[in-house]
Amino acid sequence: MTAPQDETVLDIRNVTKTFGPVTALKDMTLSVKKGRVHTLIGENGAGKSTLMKILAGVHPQTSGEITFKGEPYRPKSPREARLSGLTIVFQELSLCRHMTVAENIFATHEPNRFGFIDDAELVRKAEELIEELGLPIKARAKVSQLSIARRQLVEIAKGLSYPADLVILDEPTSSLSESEAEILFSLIGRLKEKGVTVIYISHRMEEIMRLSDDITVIRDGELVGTMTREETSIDKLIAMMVGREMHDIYPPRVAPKPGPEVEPVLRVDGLNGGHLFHDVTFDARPGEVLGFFGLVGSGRSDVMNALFGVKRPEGGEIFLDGKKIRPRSPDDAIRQGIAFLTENRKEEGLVLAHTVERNINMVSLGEVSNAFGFARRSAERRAAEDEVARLTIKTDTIDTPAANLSGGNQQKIVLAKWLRIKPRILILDEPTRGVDVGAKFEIYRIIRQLAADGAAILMVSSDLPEVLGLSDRLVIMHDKKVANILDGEGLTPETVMTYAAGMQS
Amino acid sequence: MKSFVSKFTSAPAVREYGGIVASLIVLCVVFSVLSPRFLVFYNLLNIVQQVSVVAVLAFGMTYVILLGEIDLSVGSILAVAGMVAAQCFAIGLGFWPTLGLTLLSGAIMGAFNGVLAAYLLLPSFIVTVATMGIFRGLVSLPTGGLPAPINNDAWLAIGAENWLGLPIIIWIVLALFAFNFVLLAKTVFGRRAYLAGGNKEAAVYSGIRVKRIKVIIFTISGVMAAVGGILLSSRLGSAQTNAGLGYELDAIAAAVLGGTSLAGGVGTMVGTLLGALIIGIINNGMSLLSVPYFYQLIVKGLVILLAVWIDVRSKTNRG
Amino acid sequence: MKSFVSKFTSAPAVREYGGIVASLIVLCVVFSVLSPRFLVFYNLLNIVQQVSVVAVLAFGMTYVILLGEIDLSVGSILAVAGMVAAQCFAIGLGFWPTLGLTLLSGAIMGAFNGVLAAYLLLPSFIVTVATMGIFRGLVSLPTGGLPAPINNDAWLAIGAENWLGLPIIIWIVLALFAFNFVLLAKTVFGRRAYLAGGNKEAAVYSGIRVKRIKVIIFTISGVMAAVGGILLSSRLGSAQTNAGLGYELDAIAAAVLGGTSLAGGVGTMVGTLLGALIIGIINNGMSLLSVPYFYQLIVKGLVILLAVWIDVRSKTNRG
Amino acid sequence: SASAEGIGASLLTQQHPFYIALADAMRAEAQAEGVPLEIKIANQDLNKQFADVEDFITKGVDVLVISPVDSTGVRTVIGRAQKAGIKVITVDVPAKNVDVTSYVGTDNYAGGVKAGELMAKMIGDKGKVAIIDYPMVASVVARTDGFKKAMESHPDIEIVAQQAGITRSEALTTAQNILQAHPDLDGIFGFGDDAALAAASAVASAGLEGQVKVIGFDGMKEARDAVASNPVMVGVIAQYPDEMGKVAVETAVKVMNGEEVAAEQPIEPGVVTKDGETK
Ligand SMILES: Nc1ncnc2c1ncn2[C@@H]1O[C@H](COP(=O)(O)OP(=O)(O)OP(=O)(O)O)[C@@H](O)[C@H]1O
Ligand SMILES: Nc1ncnc2c1ncn2[C@@H]1O[C@H](COP(=O)(O)OP(=O)(O)OP(=O)(O)O)[C@@H](O)[C@H]1O
Ligand SMILES: [Mg+2]
Ligand SMILES: [Mg+2]
Repeated sequence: MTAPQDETVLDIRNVTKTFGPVTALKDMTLSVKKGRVHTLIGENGAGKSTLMKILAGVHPQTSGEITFKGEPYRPKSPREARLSGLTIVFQELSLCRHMTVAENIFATHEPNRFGFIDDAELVRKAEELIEELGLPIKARAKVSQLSIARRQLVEIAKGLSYPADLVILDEPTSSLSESEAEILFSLIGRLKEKGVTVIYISHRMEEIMRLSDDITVIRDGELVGTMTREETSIDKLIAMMVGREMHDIYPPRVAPKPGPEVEPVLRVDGLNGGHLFHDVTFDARPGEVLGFFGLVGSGRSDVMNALFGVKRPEGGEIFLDGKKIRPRSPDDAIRQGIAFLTENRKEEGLVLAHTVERNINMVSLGEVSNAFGFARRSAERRAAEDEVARLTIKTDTIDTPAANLSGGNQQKIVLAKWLRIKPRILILDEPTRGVDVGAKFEIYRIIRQLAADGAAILMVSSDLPEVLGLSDRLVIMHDKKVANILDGEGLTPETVMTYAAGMQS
Repeated sequence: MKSFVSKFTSAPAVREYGGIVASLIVLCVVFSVLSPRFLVFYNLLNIVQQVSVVAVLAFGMTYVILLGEIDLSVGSILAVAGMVAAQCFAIGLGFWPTLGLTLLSGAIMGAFNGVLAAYLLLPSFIVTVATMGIFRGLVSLPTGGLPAPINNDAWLAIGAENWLGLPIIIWIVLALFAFNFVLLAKTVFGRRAYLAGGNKEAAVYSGIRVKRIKVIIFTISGVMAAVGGILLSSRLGSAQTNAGLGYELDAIAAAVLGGTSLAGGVGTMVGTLLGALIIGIINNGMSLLSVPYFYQLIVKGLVILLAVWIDVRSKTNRG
Repeated sequence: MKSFVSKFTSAPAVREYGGIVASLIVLCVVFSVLSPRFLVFYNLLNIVQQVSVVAVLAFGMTYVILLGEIDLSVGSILAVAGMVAAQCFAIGLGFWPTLGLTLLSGAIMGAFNGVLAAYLLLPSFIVTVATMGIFRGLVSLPTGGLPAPINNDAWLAIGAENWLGLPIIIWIVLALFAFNFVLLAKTVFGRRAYLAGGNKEAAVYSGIRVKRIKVIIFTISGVMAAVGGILLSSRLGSAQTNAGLGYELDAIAAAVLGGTSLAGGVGTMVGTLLGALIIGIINNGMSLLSVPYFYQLIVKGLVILLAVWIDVRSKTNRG
Repeated sequence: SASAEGIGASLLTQQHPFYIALADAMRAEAQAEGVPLEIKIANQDLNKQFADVEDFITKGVDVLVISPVDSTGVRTVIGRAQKAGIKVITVDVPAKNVDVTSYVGTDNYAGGVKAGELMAKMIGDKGKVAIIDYPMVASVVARTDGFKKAMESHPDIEIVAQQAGITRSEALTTAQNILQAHPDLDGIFGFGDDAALAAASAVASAGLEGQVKVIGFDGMKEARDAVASNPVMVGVIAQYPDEMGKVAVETAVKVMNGEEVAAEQPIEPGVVTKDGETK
């Protein structure tokens, strides 16, 4: 059924990659066997994506040899890599927003005759592929209208639309909830059956243990070791990754959970967002972590956007400390003490071309300037350095452009910028997207600490273990409505999933 | 009735061009009321002919803007192309060789822009501001700044004669419109241009050869500018060294009025044609009404503002 | 020695401006060798004075481009401001009221652009192409297109007299440079402008009032253009209706040569000043060398290409 | 002065045949006289003209020949040149509010009057005429003023349109639109050769050859040829840039040699019709 177990399809020998003074990969050696799922894990900035980009022809390696299907391999462009039979789903989404799903999927191999595109055929093929993959997206939808999760699905469809011998998936599930991830897992299973090799990158330990045949751990650009799944365990992997033992990744509570007697700081009553969400009612108490769970497209992000004044709700009321508020803009919401880490860090979170320091101080410029509006250089730098240390952001210096950081470290910058303003209500939409286990623990600890200091935390996440591990109470959304609000203690994944899937009301 | 209207206004074409078509109609109505001579067949032909050069430049500009770039040198390329034609005739070449060399000169100048922008990574604004000057200097070299007369009858016929009842110029504009429309909307090349303009990085990562596309697109823009030079020189019967001065702004304005986004990734040939027509109609209408020159400048500006405003509003209202 | 050089070339200032400073030095050396009159104190003052108007416009343009926008109307605003001054003097106002009204006129025109771009969501290219025409029409209304003389002695002194051994114009340019440098590089407002230009959406989500910033920035650009109008009208002793025609391109070119990115988010006042100096030096040097007019156009274009190429290369080589 | 840098000339434009002919004549005369001459082009931008003159001052020329972009505006820089010991001669366009050594130029107002009289004669003293003008240039304004002044003495002629048409292609569009708006037009006066030639082609393509007469101004070769061969083009007011350039340089040489020169040296425009040229 599968190919012989020991046939090596990809052989990476002593590959080193430097970006100016930064060494992203050091003497990396790795061999991938045909027809197997080979997972790479490592902390944020370990060099996983860099290695994949070398394979995909985005960057050339500084030194070292690669052999692919028995031939020396050094692609000069992504095009060449694709033509050699390698396809990649990039970690950072790379779709054209103005174009439709179908056009994006077939960006480089549109059905055509003498160069003329057959649009009907294009849509048909895209629908066929979407259908085959079982994805909840419409072929004719414009990408700009899709949520991040759906865009990730499009990205996957695009990557899998080429016939390839080697498929690279760089954190494909980072913003997917379990049910969508399930679709991907079965796809990977089918690829394996066809003898296709998969390189898989993820920070989610459970899925890694489920999917992988072989696992390679990378730390600081260097190989730590490769083993088969059978030889290892989550705890062992984490220890290899972060260099120390970690037992519980959900840190203990610092303060007791606020009971129902505590006056809510935020009350949302019958909020209505047109076709985006209806009749959303919940409240949040100071000191509480209020989780939001739902399937992709259940309306969670749109509710948060409304609270933050991005899109004005069509009906319903929002109360802050019992006083009615109508946030007109993010600026307005921020002044009321609301902070919002969005799910789309690249478009809504970061100024990629600007330095780490500028990004961290983006919201809190008032704090690092004097009364006359002049920026205080030393205060700016100190603030940035503090955050880099606190969140263990891996960066060369604080003057490095955010674009040069790894995905997980970029996510930490966005979190850092909101932590600077000490919000009363902190909305987190997929806060640990692409963040490694060690850093997740750190972020969870900070969330707990903020709550203990009296903030209310609204945490939207598609990572069910995370939601269950952290929430004091849990709002479950289904089909643009609140399906139920449950106490966080003692919840099972099964209960939550039944509500989220709308099977119980 | 109501359902018909709502069906009509929700059709994709209306959604896309509703605003600009509305502006166009408003303009036509206003000018027809103010001047009985506006809505006369002969005058409508006039408008199309008068706007033909800008329209052709704007076709080329549409690709360039779509790619998130800009080409300020088209006015100068146009002038050089006219001068190339005049010099070809002066040394005794016939119609077809002259036509070929003229178009080739446009292609070379456009490709020069494209190579500098794509392979030397220079910003296209600076490249084309520089070549705008360089080409404008070149055009004056053969005659020392004097206009060069063109006496080839076939050439002059382009700008003066009719074919099947319509001026040849109009046929040329229509043919180029059809060509560019198909190239942009229906071919693989066009699709790649949209992708490269919408998200350059994504296009590169997907294996699209963005640099090549950039060179091709600047070359197309150069060729279109050369066609503009052919039309203008045949209309005027001579190659002027200051031909096409400032036309780049009209061409860009036509494309942007027609909905092409300077950020790249968005735009259509239909929109550009409509944008060019708006500019032509404003100029012609005010001229028919004998609006004094300075007031023409003011009114033209205000009408352009109004037209984009209607367009932007009609787009944002629908979400 | 070697370590000194490598230390020097890795300093942030060199990394940022090395390319353009290199171009500047090359140009100066070439012109000094070719013309003994180039590196003369009086001539250097000449260069700064000649480039002063473009430099001042370019200061304003830097903010605009930084925001990812463009302002094509600065040349026309400059002309209107000059005419406002001439008319103020004509009705008998004194120096200070005239100065105030002139600057105010620039601020109003700039704010008009800004409001249309920010609140009506019209693309700034189209807005300022339109207002370029509108303002150019307005400037001609008081005199019917003819220039208006200015006879106020204090006003004329700005363009003609010295202070502490340097022409007043140069002091003004230096003062404006210092002001804009500080505003952009050292204040919260400047930080916000960079952020808004670097990623508008992220800026909005971070509570930055991008629309307000846009209006302020277009207003600054308008005021800078008005200052340009003051300098020019005082230098020329009259308000010309075609004053500043085409200066917008020089101003944009100066900013872009100085490293400001038309995509927004990147740029500095120091770079813009250097860019303006390059343009001034090219013009002055060729004029001293008696290069014939058409060749000047060509050489200027080539030199600009060379200068950006050196700059781009020096930037990509380091990473 | 003794530095013998010769003559510096700052001309309005290089985009116009008149100025090209003027520049050529100046060069030829300078060569004949054996004096250095350098010509700079202001491109109709007073600021550029200022910069050019400043560069001449830096170089230390003996005589400045200038065709001002703006008659009044140019006075300060002329003053600056004179303060530096440079003698100034204006050519084609006079300078106001400042005394120069000499002015050599066409009387544009008189030319405009001549054009008006010629138009009246050609269309039989009655009918509708239009003007294509360039309202930002003082010398052109003088021409159209002269033309309109002449029309005052012909009450049966009505000026139905006056519109700008600066380049040849703009003038073509303007002429087409004027003809569209006034199909019963009898004559068009173009402020320059380009405007007139463009008007003539517009008349031809509108099929109004028998009806509309066109008169131009400048009288460069292309326009003279058109007067000879094209029935629509009935006349052109001729300027004599070659003579103007020659006189200007001659005057400059005299000034350098310390000779006296006349303060005004007007060059009377001529009238070219199908019957020949009258001065
Ligand atoms: N273009 C670049 N310029 C400079 N440094 C870079 C560049 N790209 C990556 N790096 C650096 O290389 C290192 C490895 O980054 P990489 O993206 O490979 O990490 P990763 O393992 O994929 O992390 P994550 O889990 O966060 O995605 C990081 O320190 C990063 O800052
Ligand atoms: N069926 C759909 N088709 C197209 N776009 C949709 C659909 N449902 C939602 N969207 C768009 O996707 C964006 C985010 O959706 P929403 O907030 O509903 O998702 P969510 O519950 O946050 O889930 P996730 O963020 O995990 O995708 C919104 O802008 C919304 O308009
Ligand atoms: Mg990565
Ligand atoms: Mg979401």
